[in-house]
Amino acid sequence: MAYDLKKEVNKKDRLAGGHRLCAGCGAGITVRTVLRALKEEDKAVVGNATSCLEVSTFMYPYTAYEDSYIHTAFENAAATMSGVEAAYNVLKRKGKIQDTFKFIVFGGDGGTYDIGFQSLSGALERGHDMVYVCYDNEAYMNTGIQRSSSTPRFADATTSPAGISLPGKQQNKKDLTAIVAAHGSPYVAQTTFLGNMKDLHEKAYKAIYTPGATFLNVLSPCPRGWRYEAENLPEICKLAVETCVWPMFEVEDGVWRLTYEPKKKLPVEEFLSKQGRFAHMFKPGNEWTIEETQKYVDKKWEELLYKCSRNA
Amino acid sequence: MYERKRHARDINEKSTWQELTVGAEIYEPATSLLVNTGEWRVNRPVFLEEKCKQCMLCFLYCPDSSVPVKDSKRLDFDYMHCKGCGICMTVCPFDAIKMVKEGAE
Amino acid sequence: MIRDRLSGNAAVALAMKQINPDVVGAFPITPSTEIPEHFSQYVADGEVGTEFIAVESEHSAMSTCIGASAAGARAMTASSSAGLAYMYELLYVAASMRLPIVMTVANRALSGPININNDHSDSMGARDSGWIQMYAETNQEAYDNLIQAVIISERSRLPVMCCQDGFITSHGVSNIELLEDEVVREFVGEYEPENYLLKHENPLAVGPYGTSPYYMEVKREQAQAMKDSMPIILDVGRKYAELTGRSYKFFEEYMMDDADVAIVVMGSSAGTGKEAVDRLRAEGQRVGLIKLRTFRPFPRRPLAAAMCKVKAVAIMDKAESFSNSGGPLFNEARNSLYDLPAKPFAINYIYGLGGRDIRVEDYYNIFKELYIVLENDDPSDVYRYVGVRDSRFVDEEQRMVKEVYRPGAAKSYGQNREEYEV
Amino acid sequence: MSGNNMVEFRWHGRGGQGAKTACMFLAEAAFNSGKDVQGFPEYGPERMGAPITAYNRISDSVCKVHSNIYDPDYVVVVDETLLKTVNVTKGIKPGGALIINTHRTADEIREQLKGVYDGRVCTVDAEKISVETLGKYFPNTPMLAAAVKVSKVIEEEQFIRDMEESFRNKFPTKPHLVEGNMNALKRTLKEFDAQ
Repeated sequence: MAYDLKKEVNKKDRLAGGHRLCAGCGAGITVRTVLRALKEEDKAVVGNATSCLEVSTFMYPYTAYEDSYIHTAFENAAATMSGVEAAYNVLKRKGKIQDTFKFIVFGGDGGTYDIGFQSLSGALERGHDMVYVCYDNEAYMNTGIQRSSSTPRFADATTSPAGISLPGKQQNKKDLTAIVAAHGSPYVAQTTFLGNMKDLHEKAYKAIYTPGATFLNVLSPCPRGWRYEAENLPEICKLAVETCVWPMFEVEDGVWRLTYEPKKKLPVEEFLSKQGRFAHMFKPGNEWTIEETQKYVDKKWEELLYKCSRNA
Repeated sequence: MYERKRHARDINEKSTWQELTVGAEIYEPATSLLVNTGEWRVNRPVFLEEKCKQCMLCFLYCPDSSVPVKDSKRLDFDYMHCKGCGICMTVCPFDAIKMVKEGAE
Repeated sequence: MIRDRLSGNAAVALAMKQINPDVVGAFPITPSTEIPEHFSQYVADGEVGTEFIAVESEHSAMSTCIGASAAGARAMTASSSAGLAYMYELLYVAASMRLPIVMTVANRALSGPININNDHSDSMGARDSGWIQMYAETNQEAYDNLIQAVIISERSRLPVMCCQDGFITSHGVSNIELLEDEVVREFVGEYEPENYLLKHENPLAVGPYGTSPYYMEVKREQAQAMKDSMPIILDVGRKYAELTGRSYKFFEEYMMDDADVAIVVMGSSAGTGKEAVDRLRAEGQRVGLIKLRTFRPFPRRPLAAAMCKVKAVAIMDKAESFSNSGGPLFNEARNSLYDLPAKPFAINYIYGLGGRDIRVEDYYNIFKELYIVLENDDPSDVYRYVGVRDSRFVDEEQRMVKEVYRPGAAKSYGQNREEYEV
Repeated sequence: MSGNNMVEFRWHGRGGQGAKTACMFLAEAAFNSGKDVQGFPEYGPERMGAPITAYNRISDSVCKVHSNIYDPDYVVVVDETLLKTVNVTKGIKPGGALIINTHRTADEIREQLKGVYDGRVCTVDAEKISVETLGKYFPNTPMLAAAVKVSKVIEEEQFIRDMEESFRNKFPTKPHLVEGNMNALKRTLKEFDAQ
């Protein structure tokens, strides 16, 4: 499936305008791009964990979706879609429906890394034919930027504030993509917005059309929570990738593969310095926090290179 | 018997409980298009067609699906839904989009 | 009609097999565990066309049922106690989405302390979640209610909880009359929702954010659905009676025609109460019993009508609500009596918590107390317990209240302000 | 308490000995003979080896009562060591009987229960019978047969026919167990003296 941008852009947008996401919200870009990877002839049911995305894209009586949509609660999006997928299988068997449906769940890091983790793990283990997409903006943005297990170490969040004795969050980010891969899911990938979206598009297509429970972790910047000017989103994403803070890779049937390798790995400051949530790290006396972050990013990057080399 | 409304366009904050859809369901697509989020805009993107090379990055990065495309060519902005975030301006390699204060010419 | 003997769980699982739902999502919990066990065997043996989802928790069990039901499938589940409690959040969601999910419950006490035996604290905790609730006295009723629930649920667009008493009927084997599979399949028919996620003609979006200008209207509409389910329940009961000869309404009146004193009770304990009524009637006492079947919708007016001639009534709660004002059934049943021109005395008895047995003798004692209330023309303390060891009055058997007259307020109660102070 | 023509049984055994199974078999057999029945164990978190109680109500009319049984017509004790720890004879009706699995004689049991219970005692050497017929210690089948013989709630010929059916259903793949259990059943009915 080659990525033919000229063709893709002619597809009808499956996420309509008029939703109430913040100006410049990364979630909107994630949803549009993932749904664009659907074949035009296929129908979809979009599932959603309670989140910014949910309260913004379906505020009665206004749905932003071209496709069917279901939201039930915060912690159970994967289980809810498991039921939809099971219904599809039986109704198809009974000949009650002819259309081909694809099942795509969107959850934030709160609904995916944290409160929805049990439900996600259960659905992955049962292997329902669906895609779970985490739009990861590294904190509970919907309720006002509280820390999540996805929030990186030292980030300033409203429940892990930078103070006189503590420089922001004390724990490192949970490596959810690796945890999902450990479930033995047939396709797991990590990505964000880069260049002409080829990487995200192709991963979304593979995730949607690989049978079984697949997973996409998409870094989706939040201008309000990360404290940068909304228009700088493309640069923030690029720096996350070029510093290896957010590596782009995929795990296909247990085979790990880098999908983008920076020509020259940039120092983490490049990424951190552009965001208010890390501002305190640049105050005199806090140099060690940047060193620690660099060490951790290097370690995780080496781990990833090792995993990928083993399959080469 | 009271008439139940079937379309989002007929449902508003004056609708009675008898008129709302059962279970707060909506059974038509993309009703959010009825909402004018263009009102949120402080800065407004201006499309300079002559500079545009149709690379489509503005279309791809728009969170509000406000860059209409026809036959692989982008058209002028959908100002009813564009919130003026400015991402299209920064992502454009050809300076084909400039941001101006809303209301300014 | 097939004559058989089954445990309540086996009967319910068999009813599920006969209904042959599209999706069952369930997680085992005592004492309802046998239901998913039996049902997954039906699946393994190819006796049903159901997608059985063995989820990782009750929370996910209800979530899968909601997803499946919204998608256009007939969805069912089973649970008890803590499992039901773990579902609470989603019970409200299912009801507000107006999804016809049917759940069979083997009632069990809630922790703590942890206890696996029967009382109604689990489903009573869910009484305001917007689900229709039906309670069964016997295995037969558990079976009959579940089959009717499918249609009641789909016609009213409300989820239905079919309760039976954990272990007492769920594990007790007794006689039962079963319908043939085809008869049940024809009775429940096919589920044909108007809109569903997988519909070809149009998409469906469910579970919106409801802003204040809409939320209250949505709730009012939901409240109407519960009112409107009353005639549906009666109609389905009538049709079921034509099929089986067993008729079902909101409650059963037992020897109520000329009853001076009566008992209102739900579930298996009603049978024990009927035995007490039989024996006291044989001694010439005019006693009766009302067995409530539907707690939601609560049949306020019919129940008041049924009690309009009695002089004193004991309302039995197999659940505490720690309200300082009696159990949930007491508060709703007594509320029904308020509209009567001649109100009977209404006394609450909390009984049977965590599997505490209630015997025919306990009912004798309760009737005795009702007569004393009439004699004294004084309800005294209306919030009472039966079958609890109480240092103030225990007899040698250490289980029954000896001192039947409860020293409480005098007749003057309510006439001077001080009476209210405590 | 029991209504007209109702016969009530209380079973005492230890978890794992099959007292509950025997109770369920009795319900099934009585059901097959056209009775209205109840068979229910008392449930708790007890595990293997702990004392357990199970109950039967058998009647020609509907069994309405859903409480436990406090004054049974018959008490069946599957494990005689329970005599020391559980008040098994509590509430036995006049004219009822204690049916107990033991090597000892009825007189020896009466001696042990002096002052506690002076009613009818029927003894069965269920261990001997089950070991000789099943090759293993499964006391529940002989005790079931004894319960039927003493109480006469079911006509014996029919009881034998029904149980063969029931055992076939319980052990579909183990015909030797069906045969062994049937031998245990018949032998108890033949040898056991209901006194």
